[in-house]
Amino acid sequence: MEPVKLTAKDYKTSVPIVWCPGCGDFGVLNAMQQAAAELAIPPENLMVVSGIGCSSRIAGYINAFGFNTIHGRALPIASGAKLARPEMTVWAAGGDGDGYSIGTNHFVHTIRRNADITYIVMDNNIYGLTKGQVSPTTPHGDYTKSTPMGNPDRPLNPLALALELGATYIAQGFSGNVKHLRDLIVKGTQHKGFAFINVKSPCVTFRGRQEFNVVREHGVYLDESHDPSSWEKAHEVTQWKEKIPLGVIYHVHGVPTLDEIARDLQHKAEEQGHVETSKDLLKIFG
Amino acid sequence: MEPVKLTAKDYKTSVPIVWCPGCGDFGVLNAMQQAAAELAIPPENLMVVSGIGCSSRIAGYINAFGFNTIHGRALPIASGAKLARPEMTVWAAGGDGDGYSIGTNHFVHTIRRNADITYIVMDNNIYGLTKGQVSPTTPHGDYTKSTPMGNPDRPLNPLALALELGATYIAQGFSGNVKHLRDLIVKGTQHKGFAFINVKSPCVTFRGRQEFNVVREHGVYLDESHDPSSWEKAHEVTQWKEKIPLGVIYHVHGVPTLDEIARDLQHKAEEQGHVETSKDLLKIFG
Amino acid sequence: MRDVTLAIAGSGGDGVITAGDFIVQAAARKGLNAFMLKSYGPQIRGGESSARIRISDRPIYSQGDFVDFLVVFSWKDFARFSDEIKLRKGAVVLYDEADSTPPEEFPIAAELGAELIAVPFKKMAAEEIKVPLTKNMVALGVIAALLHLPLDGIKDAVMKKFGKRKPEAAQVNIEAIDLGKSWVEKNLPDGTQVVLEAEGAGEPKLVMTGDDAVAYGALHAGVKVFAGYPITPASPILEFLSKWLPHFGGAVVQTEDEIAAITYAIGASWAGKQAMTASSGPGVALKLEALGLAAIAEIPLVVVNVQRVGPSTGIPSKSEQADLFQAVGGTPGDVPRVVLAPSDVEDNFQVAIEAFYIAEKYQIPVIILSDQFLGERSETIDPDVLFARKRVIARQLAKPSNLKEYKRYKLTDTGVSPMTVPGMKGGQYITSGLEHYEDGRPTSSGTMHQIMSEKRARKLPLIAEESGFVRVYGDEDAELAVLAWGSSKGAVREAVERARAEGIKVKAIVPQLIYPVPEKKLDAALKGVKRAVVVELSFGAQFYRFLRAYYDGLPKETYSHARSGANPLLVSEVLEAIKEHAGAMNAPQEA
Amino acid sequence: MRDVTLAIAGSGGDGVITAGDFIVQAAARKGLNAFMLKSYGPQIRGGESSARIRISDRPIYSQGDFVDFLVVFSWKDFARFSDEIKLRKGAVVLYDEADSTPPEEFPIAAELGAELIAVPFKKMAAEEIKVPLTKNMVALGVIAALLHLPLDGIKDAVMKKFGKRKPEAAQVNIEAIDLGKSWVEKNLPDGTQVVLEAEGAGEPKLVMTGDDAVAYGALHAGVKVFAGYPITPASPILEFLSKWLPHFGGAVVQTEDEIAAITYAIGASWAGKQAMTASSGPGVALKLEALGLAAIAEIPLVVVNVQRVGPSTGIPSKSEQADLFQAVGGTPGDVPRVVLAPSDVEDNFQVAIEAFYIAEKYQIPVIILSDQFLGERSETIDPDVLFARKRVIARQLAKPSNLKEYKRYKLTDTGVSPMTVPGMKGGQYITSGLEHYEDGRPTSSGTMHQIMSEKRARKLPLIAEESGFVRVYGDEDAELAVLAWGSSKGAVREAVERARAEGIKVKAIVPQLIYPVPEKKLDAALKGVKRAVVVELSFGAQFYRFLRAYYDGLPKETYSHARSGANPLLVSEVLEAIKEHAGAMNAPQEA
Ligand SMILES: Cc1ncc(C[n+]2csc(CCOP(=O)(O)OP(=O)(O)O)c2C)c(N)n1
Ligand SMILES: Cc1ncc(C[n+]2csc(CCOP(=O)(O)OP(=O)(O)O)c2C)c(N)n1
Ligand code: SF4
Ligand code: SF4
Ligand SMILES: [Mg+2]
Ligand SMILES: [Mg+2]
Repeated sequence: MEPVKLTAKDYKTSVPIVWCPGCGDFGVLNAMQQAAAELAIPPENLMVVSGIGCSSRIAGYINAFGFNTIHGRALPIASGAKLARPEMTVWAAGGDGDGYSIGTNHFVHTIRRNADITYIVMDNNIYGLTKGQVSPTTPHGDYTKSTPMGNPDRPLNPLALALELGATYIAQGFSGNVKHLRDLIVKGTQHKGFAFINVKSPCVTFRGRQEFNVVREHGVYLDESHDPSSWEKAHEVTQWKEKIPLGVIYHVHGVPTLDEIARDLQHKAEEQGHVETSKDLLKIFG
Repeated sequence: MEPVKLTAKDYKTSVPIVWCPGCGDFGVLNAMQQAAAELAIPPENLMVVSGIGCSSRIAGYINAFGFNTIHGRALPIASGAKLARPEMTVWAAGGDGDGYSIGTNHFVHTIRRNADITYIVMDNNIYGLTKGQVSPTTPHGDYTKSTPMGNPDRPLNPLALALELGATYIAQGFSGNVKHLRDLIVKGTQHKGFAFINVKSPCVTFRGRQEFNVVREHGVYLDESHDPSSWEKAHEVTQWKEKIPLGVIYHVHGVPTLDEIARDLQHKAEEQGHVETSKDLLKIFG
Repeated sequence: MRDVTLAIAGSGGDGVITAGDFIVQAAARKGLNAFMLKSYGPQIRGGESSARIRISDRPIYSQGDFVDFLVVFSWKDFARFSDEIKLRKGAVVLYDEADSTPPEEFPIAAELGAELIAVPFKKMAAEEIKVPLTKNMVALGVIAALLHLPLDGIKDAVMKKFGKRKPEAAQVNIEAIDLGKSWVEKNLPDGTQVVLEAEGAGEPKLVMTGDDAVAYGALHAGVKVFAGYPITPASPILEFLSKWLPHFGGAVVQTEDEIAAITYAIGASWAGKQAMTASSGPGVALKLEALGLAAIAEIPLVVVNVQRVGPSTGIPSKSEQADLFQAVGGTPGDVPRVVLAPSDVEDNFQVAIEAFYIAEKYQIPVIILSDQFLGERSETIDPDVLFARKRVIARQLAKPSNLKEYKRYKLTDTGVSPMTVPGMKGGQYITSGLEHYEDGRPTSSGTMHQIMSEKRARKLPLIAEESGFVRVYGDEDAELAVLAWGSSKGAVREAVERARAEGIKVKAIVPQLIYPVPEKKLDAALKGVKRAVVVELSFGAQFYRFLRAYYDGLPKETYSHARSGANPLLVSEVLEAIKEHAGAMNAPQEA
Repeated sequence: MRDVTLAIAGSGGDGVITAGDFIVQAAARKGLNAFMLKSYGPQIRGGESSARIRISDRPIYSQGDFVDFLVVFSWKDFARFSDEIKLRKGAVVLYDEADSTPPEEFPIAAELGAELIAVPFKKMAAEEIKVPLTKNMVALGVIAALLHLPLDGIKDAVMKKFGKRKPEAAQVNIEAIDLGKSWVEKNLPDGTQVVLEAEGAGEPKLVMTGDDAVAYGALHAGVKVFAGYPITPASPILEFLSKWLPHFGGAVVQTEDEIAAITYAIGASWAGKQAMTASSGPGVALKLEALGLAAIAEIPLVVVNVQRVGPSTGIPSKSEQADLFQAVGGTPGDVPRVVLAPSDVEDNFQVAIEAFYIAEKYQIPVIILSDQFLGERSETIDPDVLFARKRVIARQLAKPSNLKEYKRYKLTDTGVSPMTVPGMKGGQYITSGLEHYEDGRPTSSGTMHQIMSEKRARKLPLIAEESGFVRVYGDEDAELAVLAWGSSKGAVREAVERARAEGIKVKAIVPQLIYPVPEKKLDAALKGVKRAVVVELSFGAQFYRFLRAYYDGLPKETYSHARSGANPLLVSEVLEAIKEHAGAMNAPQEA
């Protein structure tokens, strides 16, 4: 029997979508569903773990084992899930507040452990769900509900940060270009290791529709001339001031992943001497 | 009347020191006391805020307003203190676990806000106080109590991370060279903004005395040939593999600090229209 | 009627809340009392939303169980509020004639005998004003005309909002309001049976939300550093202070997370400035470890929890009273702390002041347990009562002359020791989360631990004595009492009044200080009470259990009326509970 | 004597704990019962430390209030333990003759009539063995000879520790032991009056710490993912599992913080594997938010809290029972969860298995409240009893054939719904911390919230029914009872036995399941009891208050005997409380 071909539709759910009309996250949802179809991941073998935020609702909109967890903790929950079931595909998703503010500690250390998950951040430079407060990627000077006199802080550069931390796959997408984003997700999923995809995904309600145009005007798609295996090249790209890089910025192979390491340790343990049942351990207390 | 000259002794306290004989942290304590004397900071104008760990006990050993807080939170507590009392000198101190594991989120965002505090991390590549578990800076492969088959993770590079995040003063010291470290602390304290000093401060009990020799053998003191105002040069130095850089790695000026920003906003607010007492605000509810 | 409850339901874009705001402001200008509850679906924009407003010339305690007058822009959206909006028999319902739902499917039971009136809100806005978005203002005109609301007040409110910055917008809105009014004059010359006949006291009132009130109270009390992290329904506190604290020489930081928020505040307070943080249940959970630090180090601190429905993310936009256990016992160890519960918007202001008073005077962390129901609702407030109680104190410092061999944790009769802050010569000491000797030096002696535990605990009865404000409403000599806390006060107070009007002797008892339990004042309030019902919005009956655990004076016959939250407590359900217990008390007892 | 308590006190480098370990192991090899409590100062190395060992051929319940036989390497260090080490009248004390403290300054009251013996421990090690570090082994030989401890057992233990890897070290140590022995033969041919006359059962026992036991129990129960962050006194659980879990196909992660630890575990369990995390109070505080997620999403999870002295950092190396409130009520909202309390080392093993059983069967988070006193002490254990109770279950999954229109949170009579894990076709659903419909879709309906709160709560009485193990010791028909929990069991049980030996009728009641309260079994245990004393190491009397809040069956006369921790509960203080209440009961009552 031929396997049934999966389409993006197979990844839709009946959970009502509560995003504002025009929200960038719709594009990300489409891209994820298309990527799942292209990768032909059976829905039951896909885990989608998100934090809390408008963007994080995405876990409910994909036919999969979805988990809309708590604010900032998508990565450790996804990592734990992958560690428990390395044979499954694990996607993590969330917002800029979720990932770069409350979740920063996990972002740093998940990269360090190279957990084999694909992390899609819908970066809208604002806190959407809580109705418009400043986020770590809100541009300096911008007015938000919690910076009524303009954002005094300098924004964080998540791409550069990930690069510095040794992330093994770093990409940037745009929710206004679903096909391109889909490809980034497909590649990231195929990558063995932590695949980080920052997505410019405008919040039309609290940052305005013009944010789409900003990306359209300043976005530059990386082409052949960019070598994603070069740290220096990648670094240069992450430091662009006006232009917004889109595409795979950095990609290296061969770094052991969290679950590979766990299996490694299990093998090492076995070599050290076989322990069959928990009763066999009694000897250490003898 | 001549002001009384302060010496390192004026910064000693009667709190019994519980460090192991030979612990690297003694050198850091000496350096901090000497720096305070050199800067002639009246003890009552100095705040020393630490987290929890062997290293963090240092807050009790310096005659100042010392605060041995909770694990991982030295930076936000120090930031809050500085925000409240910008006229005081604030030092934060702690260990590699405190700062680079549980405290990573604060490390990242304190740098982003450029809080005007001097942060001294006694990096011993281990959890000392809890008796020898792996830390984010433990070298790959090392055996610790929680990595009985060798540390499977890649260590974090705190200097490179701070640089990437836009820290405005980055230095590395060695507890085996108190004078040099004292100078780094003096400079860091004089710096307006976040001054980050990573100190190689061996844990003789869980990593052995030879750690001192490692630094002595591989340590390279940065001299005139290094230009700390150059990001690229600084980056190069943070990427050294065998050599251990010692000295001021990066130093830039003019980035507004957390408390400057707060004062700025206060001035802006005043310009917007003076509000004398809380009763004057009643109008907004009218 | 002198007490009308109206509701407007629609989609996000319908401007339902704006319309509601104008109504409340108009009422306030006339010196009337008003109370508005907003309700949203999970959508940020475009989803359903409703404004529920009660107006009266008498004091208003609750949102009103039933709606007298309803405006619906869309039946579909209205249907989503069926849990919340219950119509009174014979209510008046205006709906947009453009809504395609056939009348027989209107989600309103025919047996209610509601008066259904189709109005071309949408059409008028689009065709006559040429601005479809003014639909809500057309409705406002219609409502004002039918209810006899003060139209000039509404126009004033519109002018205040748009007048200066966008004069054309103001003009268009006022035209739309007039259009609505004329539609009524033309099409419903006789009006309806729901008419507001209340007369205001004349003196204009303020309009405030509970979140704004607690922030404003903190400001009044002298807060200088506020650190917070956004979370529904506490974010408005952060936003209010972001805007206003810099005017008072203070600073606000939106931190990276809730842990940073409370620790910023602890650092600031330790350094000498009044400090506060605010969040809701899940965020407060993250603050509990640091709260213990403030407790053992005896650092003044105010933590606001605007409770929402739990566990976990639960229902973020709805109210519940189920974080009481967390406040009283969530931090590990035996932790001295104070828990205060405001009971209405004005009380939010007062409690913020009281919290700082206690925190600073007793060097102890104080938790304010507000909730979504208090935090997001608007109430009219008499400006004079706000500042009637004066209890603002500054940081209480040790005398500079007393700093020889200074002991930060000196054992005293009150448990309160002399405090220093940086800059005070000779005032240096080591602060820590470790158990310590009088001078702050760490110790692992169990004997010292017991001594210091006793020292810290000595403050509690003093606080209960000084601050144990207990509200009592109803018949002083009643043998039946309803015990409640926080935002339940409104429905309970109204239910007690209704029960009394029906001839039942009953009183309501509502403490403002929850922990330490104000035992003596509760004893006094409960004097003569034979039977008590503890009413609350917590599935686990946390207040009932808390009282059992901590208070010896409960009547033997004490019952619990507890259910989970999200739907606000109804006057009718409290009344029913009262009747049930009043009946049982009078029923012949079995031998 | 058939029951000897000995203590060794010295500095960090003195090898006090190693010597103690060998003694315990020797006792275990002989089939004797032993119990060892370690105590350290705040120093990591070089500071004071003590080992306190009780050996008997009868069951041992507590550390023993008084020490019969004491070895001190330094009086200065010993003085630091004056809170903890109390000598029995006529005890034997060996001290190092090299200690410079003049005898009249020995911190031992002369009136105790202790037999003071100076021994050249240091000198013998340095001069005869030429390895000063073997001082502790010389002492071991002295102790063994004087107490009549099984010397061959000690040597066996030494061989086991060093034999294979460092045969020379083993040799040197054994020489030092023999030297100590000959010193006694030469200098104290008549020995002392403290002699262990106990005979072992013959069958060798195991030696385990409570932390190892809970980790081992989890391993036995099938844990596959453990995530933790180091903290005293819970780190040994992380360390044990780091070493052994990979042998069983599992994985351990030392995460970046405690929040990551619990969320790793939640992710792993949600994905289908048994998962656990462990910490102590301050770390558990950080886990509370995520615990609520597991509760509302009904994800099996085991969380161990090895309690220490709080609040905040408190006294990290000492024990207290003051995290009960945190366990029962620390998470915001009305949170279904289970709290189990082990009461000795073996029970730590059993409770870990029970925790997984409940977590997996009822899809609920389970908190194990151990403490430092249980976690760090060593006890001898009969290997046969460990595996006597079989309650290991695997993840309970929905039938694959039942996954049409699958409803993860189907309303059932038991509250337990069919669960799927990734890989099960058709088993997909949305998990979240939001309130939800049966299929997991989020809702903000108050009605659904009440229904789901009820569903989740339905599990609790079933758990109390199935798992509500209550230990009762003493006179079944006693009218006086001591209620205790967790590690207080030991001293309470021993006190009850002592009281009974003195003719007082009394029983001890110690539930293993704390929450939900096993009401029926407590009722049965309390039958006929007229007066109860709740004994605990919590300044705030948390267990006493908890029982008042949650349990209706307490005798009217229920008293609290509560104090803060750090110093372990003494048999004598419980005995005194028993006597006081027994006396009061028999005293003529006023009319
Ligand atoms: C512990 C905790 N803190 C705060 C919140 C409130 N909260 C919900 S979403 C959110 C941030 C939303 O911003 P982002 O992650 O950028 O997502 P977006 O809505 O913009 O997609 C916050 C602060 C929460 N739910 N839990
Ligand atoms: C919330 C919390 N988690 C864990 C601990 C336990 N703990 C104390 S110190 C420490 C780490 C010590 O390592 P480091 O910060 O490197 O300091 P060092 O002792 O090496 O100087 C840990 C995990 C704690 N006290 N509080
Ligand atoms: S508020 Fe912004 S991020 Fe949220 S759904 Fe609306 S547009 Fe999207
Ligand atoms: S354990 Fe290590 S870090 Fe701690 S005091 Fe000893 S040597 Fe220093
Ligand atoms: Mg965002
Ligand atoms: Mg360290």
